[in-house]
Amino acid sequence: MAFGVEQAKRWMSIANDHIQQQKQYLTELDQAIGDGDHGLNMARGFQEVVEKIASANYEDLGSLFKDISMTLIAKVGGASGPLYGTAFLRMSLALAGKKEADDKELIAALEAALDGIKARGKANVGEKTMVDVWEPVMEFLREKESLQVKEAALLAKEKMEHTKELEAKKGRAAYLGKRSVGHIDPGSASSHLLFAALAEALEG
Amino acid sequence: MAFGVEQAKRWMSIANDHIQQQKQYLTELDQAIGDGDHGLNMARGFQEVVEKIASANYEDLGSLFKDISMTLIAKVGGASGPLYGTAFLRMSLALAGKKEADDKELIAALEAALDGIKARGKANVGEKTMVDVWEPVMEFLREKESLQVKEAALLAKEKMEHTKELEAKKGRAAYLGKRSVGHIDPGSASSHLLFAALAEALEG
Amino acid sequence: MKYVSLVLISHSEEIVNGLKKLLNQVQPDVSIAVAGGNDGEIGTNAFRIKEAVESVYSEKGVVILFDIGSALMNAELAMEMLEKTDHIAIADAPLVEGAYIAAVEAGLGKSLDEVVRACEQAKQMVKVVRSEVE
Amino acid sequence: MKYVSLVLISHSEEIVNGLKKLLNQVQPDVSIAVAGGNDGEIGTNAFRIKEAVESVYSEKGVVILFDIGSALMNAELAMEMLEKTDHIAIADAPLVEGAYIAAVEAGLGKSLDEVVRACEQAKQMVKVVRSEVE
Ligand SMILES: Nc1ncnc2c1ncn2[C@@H]1O[C@H](COP(=O)(O)OP(=O)(O)O)[C@@H](O)[C@H]1O
Ligand SMILES: Nc1ncnc2c1ncn2[C@@H]1O[C@H](COP(=O)(O)OP(=O)(O)O)[C@@H](O)[C@H]1O
Ligand SMILES: [Mg+2]
Ligand SMILES: [Mg+2]
Ligand SMILES: [Mg+2]
Ligand SMILES: [Mg+2]
Repeated sequence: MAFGVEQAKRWMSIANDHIQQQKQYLTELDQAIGDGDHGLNMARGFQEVVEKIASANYEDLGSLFKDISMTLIAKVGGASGPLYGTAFLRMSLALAGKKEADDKELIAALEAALDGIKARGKANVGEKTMVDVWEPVMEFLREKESLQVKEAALLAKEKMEHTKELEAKKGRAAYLGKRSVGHIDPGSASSHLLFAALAEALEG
Repeated sequence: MAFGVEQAKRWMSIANDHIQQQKQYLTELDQAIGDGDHGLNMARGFQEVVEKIASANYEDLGSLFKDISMTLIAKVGGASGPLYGTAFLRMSLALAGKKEADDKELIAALEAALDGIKARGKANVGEKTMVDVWEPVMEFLREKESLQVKEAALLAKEKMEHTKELEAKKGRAAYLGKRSVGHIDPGSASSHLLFAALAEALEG
Repeated sequence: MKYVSLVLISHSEEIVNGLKKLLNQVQPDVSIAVAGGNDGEIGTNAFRIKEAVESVYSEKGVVILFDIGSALMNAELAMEMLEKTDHIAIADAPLVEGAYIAAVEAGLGKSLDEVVRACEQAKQMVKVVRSEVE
Repeated sequence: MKYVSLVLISHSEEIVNGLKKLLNQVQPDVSIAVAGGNDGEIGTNAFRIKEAVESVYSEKGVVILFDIGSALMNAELAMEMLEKTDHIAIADAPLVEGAYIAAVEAGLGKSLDEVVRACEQAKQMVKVVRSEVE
């Protein structure tokens, strides 16, 4: 399966559609255990992303993901800004100079994205953050060595739902301690939307 | 020596004259070891005090000093606001119902004022605050049992100058630690002006 | 009232106005009053503090947080001017970080004592985790 | 530059604007830059933090103070985007209280390390002395 600039743009475009649709949902999740802006943050950031990349021509995947990263860093505002911003920045480094990425290369780039999220937020699995979606999904893809994106998206959904049972140890929700249990982590929900969009972009 | 409403008003009026004249000086002292507003704070507060009490008729010293206190609390803004505000509030309680105060009564009222300053600021002698003027002056008056205001004013001046050698342990200047040594404490300077004005009001 | 209320005192009106907005976003249900500045200038004012406390007072409790030294003197003076002070506590906590925790805890329905204790622990909070090279 | 500079980061523009005014009154000679909010909303922005640091940078040093968690992530991201980071430190200190001490210490001509150490001790500071009945 070839992943080039066109596929990447489609990924972002579908992700943005999902995020705009789920804006209220993401906000409600964040109202329960955060400050209620995650929907807004993501909607603002990804709207800018698709506008920014729509018209531009990209020679390689690296420069496309660089633009995505910079736009998110500039526009998102919340914790998810530097986190997703760093994720896409690491992807852009991993894909620099590449017009297309094969399965292995894209998986490596997504792996770099996860490393970026962990470096930025210093969170580990089990701390009720987006890492609780990214880490098991990447483990799965790493093992498969092929882009089984549909399965990855399903796993992302499952892991997102699993965050409900966790007590937050990082981010704003950590202030709630045990009272954060019983709620889905907003960043895990938006991460699930990103993996779902990737599946649609590549399968569609 | 009778101390009635007229004398008290004269005290405030002379004090205000001194403060307006020394506004720049008080500010410079505060610039060196604080935030540079003591001249402004005192000038604003005492200007309001004289305006407030000038036109009003007071049945007793208590109500006059109550007005002085409330005006300072409302207008001064800095630490000196609640400190002098509390001092005059305690005086007003000590002089409640009295049309005139004899030496002993006025000394007791000033003693109450010092207690108020100490209760409010929790400072002791040697910590480079207005207490370093008030406490020795009150010790002197307590011992004399008569209002030797000229001598009290001279002592206030001496004690004010002595604050130069002290290291601040209370108030903003305390943040400077040893670097506060070598500067006169602004609140000690304004306290000296109050005692000097009292001497003039009663001797003149 | 269901929740403990907050009073935020600062020498700067902007600081407490901004802080209030930040907390409202996190906890819209907790009542927050501010007393910042003095007559538009840098400073604090006991009467304004008193009014702020009265405006959010309930028997559930009020936590007062302040920025620096002389604000405390005016807060204590305000306390002496208030009629009821049973359910009012001045917290020994950093203004912004303490208020954040206080708002969260208050929003969980915690008691006055619990809110005070929690926000006073803001001091122990490690803000920057230093693992590797710094 | 003679003095260590300060960069103040908050989710609220008002908080850091007010804080800067408060510190300028105490230490007019210390350079202070702010990065508050994101596009006028509550949030932080790594690019604005980067610009703030650059605007007051000198080899004497820059101390960065921030309010809550995600501001730190953006501060660290800004650090990675900066060319020179040798003389820049992020302080583990309460924003308002730490910045006050940092401004005083910087104004005394202290080194970057000394300023950082001093303002990190803001945590140990007792704000409310509890002697008698509370
Ligand atoms: N330290 C961290 N590491 C990983 N993810 C984090 C961290 N802190 C927060 N997050 C993620 O960010 C999400 C919140 O994003 P958002 O609401 O946009 O930011 P903010 O909390 O600053 O308002 C959380 O649900 C969580 O998934
Ligand atoms: N805790 C205290 N006890 C007694 N006096 C104090 C205390 N703190 C400050 N002061 C006095 O107040 C003076 C400063 O007043 P001012 O400049 O008006 O207030 P601020 O420091 O709030 O700007 C100091 O010079 C000192 O004499
Ligand atoms: Mg949020
Ligand atoms: Mg937010
Ligand atoms: Mg002052
Ligand atoms: Mg002042």
